[in-house]
Amino acid sequence: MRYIPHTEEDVRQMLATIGVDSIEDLFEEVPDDLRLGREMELPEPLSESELVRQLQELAGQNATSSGYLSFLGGGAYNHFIPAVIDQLISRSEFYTAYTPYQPEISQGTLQAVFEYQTLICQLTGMDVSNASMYDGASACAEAVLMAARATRRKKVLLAGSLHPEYREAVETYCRYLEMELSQIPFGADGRLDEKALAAGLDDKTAALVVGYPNFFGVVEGLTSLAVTVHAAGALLVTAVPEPIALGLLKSPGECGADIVVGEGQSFGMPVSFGGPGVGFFAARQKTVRSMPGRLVGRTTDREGKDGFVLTLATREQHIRREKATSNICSNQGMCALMANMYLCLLGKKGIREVAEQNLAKAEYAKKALAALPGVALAFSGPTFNEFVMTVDGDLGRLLQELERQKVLAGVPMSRFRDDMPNSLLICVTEQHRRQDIDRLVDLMKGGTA
Amino acid sequence: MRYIPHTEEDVRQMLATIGVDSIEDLFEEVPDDLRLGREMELPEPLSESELVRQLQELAGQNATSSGYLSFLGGGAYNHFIPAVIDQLISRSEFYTAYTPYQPEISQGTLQAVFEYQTLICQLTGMDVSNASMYDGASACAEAVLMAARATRRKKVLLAGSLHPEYREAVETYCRYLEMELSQIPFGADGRLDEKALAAGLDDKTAALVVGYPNFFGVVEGLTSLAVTVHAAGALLVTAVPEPIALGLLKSPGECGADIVVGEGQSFGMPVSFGGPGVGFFAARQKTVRSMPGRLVGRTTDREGKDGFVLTLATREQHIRREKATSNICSNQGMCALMANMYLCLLGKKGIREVAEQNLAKAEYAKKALAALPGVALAFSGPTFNEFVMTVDGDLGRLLQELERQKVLAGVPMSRFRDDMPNSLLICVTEQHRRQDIDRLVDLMKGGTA
Amino acid sequence: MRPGTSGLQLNEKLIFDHSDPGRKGYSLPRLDVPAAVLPEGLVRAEVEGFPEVSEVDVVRHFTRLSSWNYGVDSGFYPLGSCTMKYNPKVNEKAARIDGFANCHPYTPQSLSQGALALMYDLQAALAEISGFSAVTLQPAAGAHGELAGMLMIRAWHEAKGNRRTKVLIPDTAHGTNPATAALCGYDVVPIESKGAGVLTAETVAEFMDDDVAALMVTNPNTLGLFESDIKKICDIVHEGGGLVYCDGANLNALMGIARPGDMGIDVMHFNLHKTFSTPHGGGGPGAGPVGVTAELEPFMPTPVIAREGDAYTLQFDLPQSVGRLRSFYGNFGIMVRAWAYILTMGAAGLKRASEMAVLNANYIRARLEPVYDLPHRHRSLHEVVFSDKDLAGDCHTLDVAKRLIDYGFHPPTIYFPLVVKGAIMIEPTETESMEILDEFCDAMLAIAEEAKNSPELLHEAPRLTRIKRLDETTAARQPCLCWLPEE
Amino acid sequence: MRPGTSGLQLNEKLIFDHSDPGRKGYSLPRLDVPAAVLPEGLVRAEVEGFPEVSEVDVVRHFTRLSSWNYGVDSGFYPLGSCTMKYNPKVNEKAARIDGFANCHPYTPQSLSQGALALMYDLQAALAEISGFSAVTLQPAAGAHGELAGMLMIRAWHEAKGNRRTKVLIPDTAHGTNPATAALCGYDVVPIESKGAGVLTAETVAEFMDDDVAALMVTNPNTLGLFESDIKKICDIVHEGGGLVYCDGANLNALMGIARPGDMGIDVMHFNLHKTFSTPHGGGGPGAGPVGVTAELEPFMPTPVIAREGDAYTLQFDLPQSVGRLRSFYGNFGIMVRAWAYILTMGAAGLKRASEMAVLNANYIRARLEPVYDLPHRHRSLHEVVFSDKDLAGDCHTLDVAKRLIDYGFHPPTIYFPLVVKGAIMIEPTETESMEILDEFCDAMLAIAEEAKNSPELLHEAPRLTRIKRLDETTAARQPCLCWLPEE
Ligand SMILES: Cc1ncc(COP(=O)(O)O)c(C=O)c1O
Ligand SMILES: Cc1ncc(COP(=O)(O)O)c(C=O)c1O
Repeated sequence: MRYIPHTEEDVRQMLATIGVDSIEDLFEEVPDDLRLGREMELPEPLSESELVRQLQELAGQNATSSGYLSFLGGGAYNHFIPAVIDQLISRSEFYTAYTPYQPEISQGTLQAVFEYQTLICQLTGMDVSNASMYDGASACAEAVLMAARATRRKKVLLAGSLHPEYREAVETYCRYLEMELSQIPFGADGRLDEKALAAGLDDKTAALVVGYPNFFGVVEGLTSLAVTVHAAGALLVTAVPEPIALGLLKSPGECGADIVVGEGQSFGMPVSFGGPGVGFFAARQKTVRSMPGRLVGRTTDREGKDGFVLTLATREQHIRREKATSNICSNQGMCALMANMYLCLLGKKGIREVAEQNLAKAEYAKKALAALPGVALAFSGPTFNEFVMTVDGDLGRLLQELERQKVLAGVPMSRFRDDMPNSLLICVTEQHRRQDIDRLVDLMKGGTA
Repeated sequence: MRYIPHTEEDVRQMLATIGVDSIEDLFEEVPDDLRLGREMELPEPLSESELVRQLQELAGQNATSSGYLSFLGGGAYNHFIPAVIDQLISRSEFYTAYTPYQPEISQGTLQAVFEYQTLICQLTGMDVSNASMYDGASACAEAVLMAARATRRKKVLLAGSLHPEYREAVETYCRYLEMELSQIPFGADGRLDEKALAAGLDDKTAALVVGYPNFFGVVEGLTSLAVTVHAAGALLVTAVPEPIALGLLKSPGECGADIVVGEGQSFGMPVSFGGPGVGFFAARQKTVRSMPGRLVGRTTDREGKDGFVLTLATREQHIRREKATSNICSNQGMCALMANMYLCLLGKKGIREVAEQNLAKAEYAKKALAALPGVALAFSGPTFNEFVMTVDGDLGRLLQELERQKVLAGVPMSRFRDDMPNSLLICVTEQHRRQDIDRLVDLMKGGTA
Repeated sequence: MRPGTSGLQLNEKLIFDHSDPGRKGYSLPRLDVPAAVLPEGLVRAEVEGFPEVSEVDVVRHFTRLSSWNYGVDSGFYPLGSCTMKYNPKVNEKAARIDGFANCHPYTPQSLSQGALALMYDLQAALAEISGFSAVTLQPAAGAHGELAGMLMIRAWHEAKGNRRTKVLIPDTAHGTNPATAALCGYDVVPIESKGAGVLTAETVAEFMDDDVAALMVTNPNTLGLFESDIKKICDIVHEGGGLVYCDGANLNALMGIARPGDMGIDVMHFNLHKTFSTPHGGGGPGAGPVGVTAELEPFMPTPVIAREGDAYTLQFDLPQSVGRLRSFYGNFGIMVRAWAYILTMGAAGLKRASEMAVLNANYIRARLEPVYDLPHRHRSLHEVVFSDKDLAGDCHTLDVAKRLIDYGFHPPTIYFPLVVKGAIMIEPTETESMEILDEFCDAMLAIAEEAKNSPELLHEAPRLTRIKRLDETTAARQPCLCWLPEE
Repeated sequence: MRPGTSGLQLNEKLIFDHSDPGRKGYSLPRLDVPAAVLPEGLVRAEVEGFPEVSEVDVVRHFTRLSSWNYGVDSGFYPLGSCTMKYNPKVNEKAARIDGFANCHPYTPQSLSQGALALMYDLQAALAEISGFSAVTLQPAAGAHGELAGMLMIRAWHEAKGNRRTKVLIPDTAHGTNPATAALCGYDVVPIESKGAGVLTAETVAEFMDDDVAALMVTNPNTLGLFESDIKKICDIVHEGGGLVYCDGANLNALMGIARPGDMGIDVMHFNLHKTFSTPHGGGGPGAGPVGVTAELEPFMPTPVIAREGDAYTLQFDLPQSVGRLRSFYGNFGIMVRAWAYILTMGAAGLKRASEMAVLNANYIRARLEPVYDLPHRHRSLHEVVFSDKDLAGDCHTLDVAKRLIDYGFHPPTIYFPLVVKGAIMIEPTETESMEILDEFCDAMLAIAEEAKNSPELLHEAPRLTRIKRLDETTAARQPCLCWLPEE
């Protein structure tokens, strides 16, 4: 077994040193009646070449953006990933290390996290960012809990246009914490209904959670929401499932958000059937001590040299146990590192340009599709790189027809809501060439005509 | 341009420091009439995503062992490559460094080469190995030149069964050096005709060059050849295009070879349309000072710590210039590193086992194919993982039919020799499963029936 | 020869300090559609502070940063409780196969059967390894798995109309256990371990009452000791109307030997980044699947991956489900790696892994016991916990840890579990050879000697690293968590 | 802050010293056919001395070894004549695409059109960049290209019945030039450069006679100077019945500016691992394509890649060919990388690369000229050569090189070209920023100061590396080139 170095001779010597006769003896504390007493029933072990072949066959059953023209989005996005990233994250000093508990031999991880925290702050317009959360949805749930802690209130309003999986995660996290969750409807423009919001807010409200862009791809009027929410003494939690948008959209911080969370997968990570990505989490300086997750801070060493450490650990489970701000321990460090690399490569100009390309391509597609007979834009609000189209006729049939043409036209909203049976969430990014979009338009024309 | 860091402001400052007004001024020594005066006509530059797409499309036009069942060999072999190798050679400290001229910051490369040299010596049964040559064929040519230097003789006998491309390389290298090359025929067993050898040898003969296994996959009787050759005061040069065989075959050193060269691609390198692989080159201790190529030796540093350096450089072009033992400068260092890793992973047991599997699979195929009507084994001598089959009827048509079935049945010998129009060199390795071989046999049966 | 020595290393500033306006590290295709604009008021200025660097700047930056780190591939990393085993390279390759890496989570199920099949098979394998009836793969890490598991326990109680408020947790437990219980709205009742290091059935019986919803136990526990009374303990809890949660972080001691599901445990999380060899990634991502008994199946997070005939499906309709804990289906890329590991090892290989992990820990114990204080004397399983009680020269666990760095080893986990003062928690894992264990033990013994004869070597350690001990107090008092342009 | 500092590094023995009988680092499928045996007498014993190690042993071994190296990704690597530019990562990815990496060289041409097309297009691009009529991609490196080129020159002479025996080579030339000429059976006639650093037409005219087959020139030459008389020089050689070979190692100075083919040169090799950004691989592999004028085309190595209609073909039938220099078609994997580079840069990008490479060299020159002796005062192109003449404290070029290591830089090429005593040959390439050049120049100036004030810092350098200066004399006197089990 190439992963286990023990020779029989080693085993003999080691047992002798320990002073037992057999491996069996080492397990003496495991009572006989708890022993398995048979071999586990698992597939026969494979050699490396057999393994690779088998996995390649399995993987071959999955449609990907290499074989299909895909317009799937809805929380996982197909953006270009520079080759540099995989090269650099493959450096084993990064990926085979763990949480940087020993700072003297973890400065690489630590400095990288510090930079990541900084980039997230710059992008979101916030003061502090943690080192990462599991994903956008769980980060959103943690944000709700933090808002409740910070305001000592228990009621939370969720925008009806919030990504449904984010909403569900919030519900799960809050299930037994005596929180009161309610949804605020959206209008015909796909934006939050501000009247309903005003009605929903009261002095028990801890926060409003709103997507930016929201699940329909629509860009909310964040600034005015912030004003309304703050007037009630509540916090504005902004959830950003597609942070490429922040290259172009006014930052949530600038708009007045109190906590900004989101999913960082767009920043250099493959979609990977939904994970791993990285949840980002940023807040205001004054609330830093109630933030969940790890934080890296800059300090100096004994010789006065700059260095980095994990800090403010008294918020965390390993110190605070049941009083911790969260139970999170392992996070998504490697993915945060990828986001760091991606954002460094793109930089100030690149993040802008890629956002502009996403917008331009999506607008091109939106216009062309909306012009088709039997196809209509579901919402009138401004969108970034996703939009919802409503199609006359049998959407399921149409999608299947397109699949046969190796096109994945979008995510059917029926997956998430019963009230939108004929709607499709279409995502267009910098990866789509004009001819790709034209192809979708042509096929949709054929299919709906 | 992401590979060029200069901003316009940098350029301005640098020009000022230099004391010139423009970039143009820096080229003042290039006479006007030599200036190109137009833009070069090259494809428009591509962004990284466009580049990847374009290259993937191009690569998609090539048949590979992933999409085809391939029995191609003949000097480039499809063996399994452990994933470890690509991970490790992707460490940029290895692949972005150059020749280890500065040993204090090149100990990684140097120690690795020392280990490679040792592994090659152990495998070939020789005393010294150099740090690598371009490939098996050019190493073979260098071996001929070295033999001529060592013996001060000018006549060289080449086995008729030597890989034709090795023979051609020898001819090219010798073209203007007043060497006399002649071929020794092979017998019905595919082995060197020892009578013809005896007749060809004289006191002007520097060396006999023989493949091991030879181009027909046949294993020569090296020991007896060595006796005959040495009796004439000549050297035995052994060329090993498929060194996996050395896991099982008596080492050339043990058989009496004086110089052993070969192609190391089988040791962890992809076939890569024929390159890069690595030429290995090993010889006897007494001739070390007339070897071509770089050598790494062990020594100690000022503090007595063990370390490694390039050594015996007085053989080389950068010191000896026209009197050097070779003109080689850059070699195939990274490929030698891959071979090193591969051989370490396989180790004593693995190199044996993989060789035995190659033999067993090839024998299985050989027997099954030879039993087909209209198919016959071309040579009766023992073979390793390749053999030549002669097929009744139109071989070209048969091969085309098999290609349509996504099978590449072998290398037609007609590519190399006019006298074997219906023969096919078939290579079977540990990568072929029994069912793969059975498939070939079935298709050949269908095709020749 | 000890591995640690000093050599050339390269300094590297923050990426922001490399920035030069106009420098570029990216490329984009030329825009082939008309540019578009958003309504005024929605658009930001350029991102203030974002770096402008070239590709080579980025490559050198992170290459240098990496050289300041120590990973499993650098050397021995006996970080207790974390199972820092070797991360096979073929698993990395597997996760990067196009069909896995680039398959969108909302791809129609008919076009993602390979991914679903892998998950289904992994679920089944984990169930077989652990003895549970069903497994969910959704949680992103161990603590996330704890949350899933404890929510299921609570949902089970709620479904029965139970209003229990307490969860029993031994004081040896990892901090995530109480934190998770709190997140489920429970009050935590710590059980003191009182010297023995293991729970006895009697102690549990004492604590058990009508208000106890569950016991959270770790087996083997964080002292590396098997809870031999586990079966009886589970019976007591069950009889008292509670359920038993097992923190499965230490499953690497038990594969093929004994199964938590067979011990009476109701719920357990796995750490794929520990037991199943997926890399720790400098902090993550991992994956924390959860196994449950048949009784708890109705409460699993949605969606559930199921098989219908030849097809694999995602099932969303589970009325009693605790709901989803995150988006999509979990850290799929980590699952691919774990599945590759299981396929490589097979049943016998996994058992051998546990055996050798236990052998290694006991070997270290045997070699260090004469010199380091061993507070608990039961047979160790996969890890061993010493204290710093017997150290001379006013040297403490932290000093030993730092001195180990100079010797070229990653330190063990220190000061955990909390029940051992100055704990030194050593988990070698099975991928280390006797040769390496000897190097490490020699270092530990030499350090104990140094503590006697030259304690300053410990107090001043590490001396070979580029950065020496850091001022953590100032870091926490005046936190600097973000680079600012003014700096 | 200078980059060089000291930090933790890990020792590592030879892989052979890790060996333990029975340990395994490989896996093979179970044999599914009957075992076979070879005739007795053909079979060896197991390979004596081969290591037996686990996968993790191998991974750590090479990971640690790598940490003792310095590459372009580590920092500035101004190794003159070697064009150590940044190696783009996407090129590495490109070469690993299945259709390139796993295409067998004997795949039927109809099934390898993608590979052939790439080679054809690369040939055409190199021809356009250099101004030659045709290009062969077969040579594996620069020296191999020289061999191909000089053989073609000789074949051309032979075809004409010329029996010329001499090749003129300036003393600034790289060692491969005379070595290659000798390999083609020529006598080498060195041309002394006599101070000026460039060849004059007059000098060449002096040397030219009926017995001269060719002049081998490097342009820009190894001093980084453009041979401004090149056109006249070529005319003189041509008129004298000879041909001109150009060593194209320094093409990085000229892309888009001037083309060797337009200067009258007949043959030139390219170094894809220099000008076209492919990695140097710790010594190789590179690739050394050769461009020739139409007159020399008949002599190209076989096979030639050609286009027939829409199809690309390998042509073997070239009766006057010098033959093949190696197996197959060259280092194809390197060609893929170079082609990726050319496609990325485009015409303007390549020109910009040359311009910035020249700007960088001149900037270094301007900054160091006040302190370091500059023997040749013509305008530099892509590199600049200083001498150690003005160094104080009995310090020499070697000392400066070693001291640069302590500062965190890879040293320049030293003691080459031979015409400059104590040459310090600095080639920055275009991928370095002004910021890095300044760091380097500051270091060089500081070192010159140190030579005055604390020369021991230079003599004892490097002090920060794990291994200090090595005993090269003993290494050569009593060569130990191979590990032996007895050791
Ligand atoms: C005993 C124990 N339980 C739980 C956890 C939490 O697991 P994770 O970090 O995967 O969330 C850990 C992690 O270190 C642990 O050691
Ligand atoms: C000027 C010059 N010519 C020729 C060569 C030989 O090239 P290669 O090493 O690719 O064989 C070199 C390599 O360093 C060189 O610098």
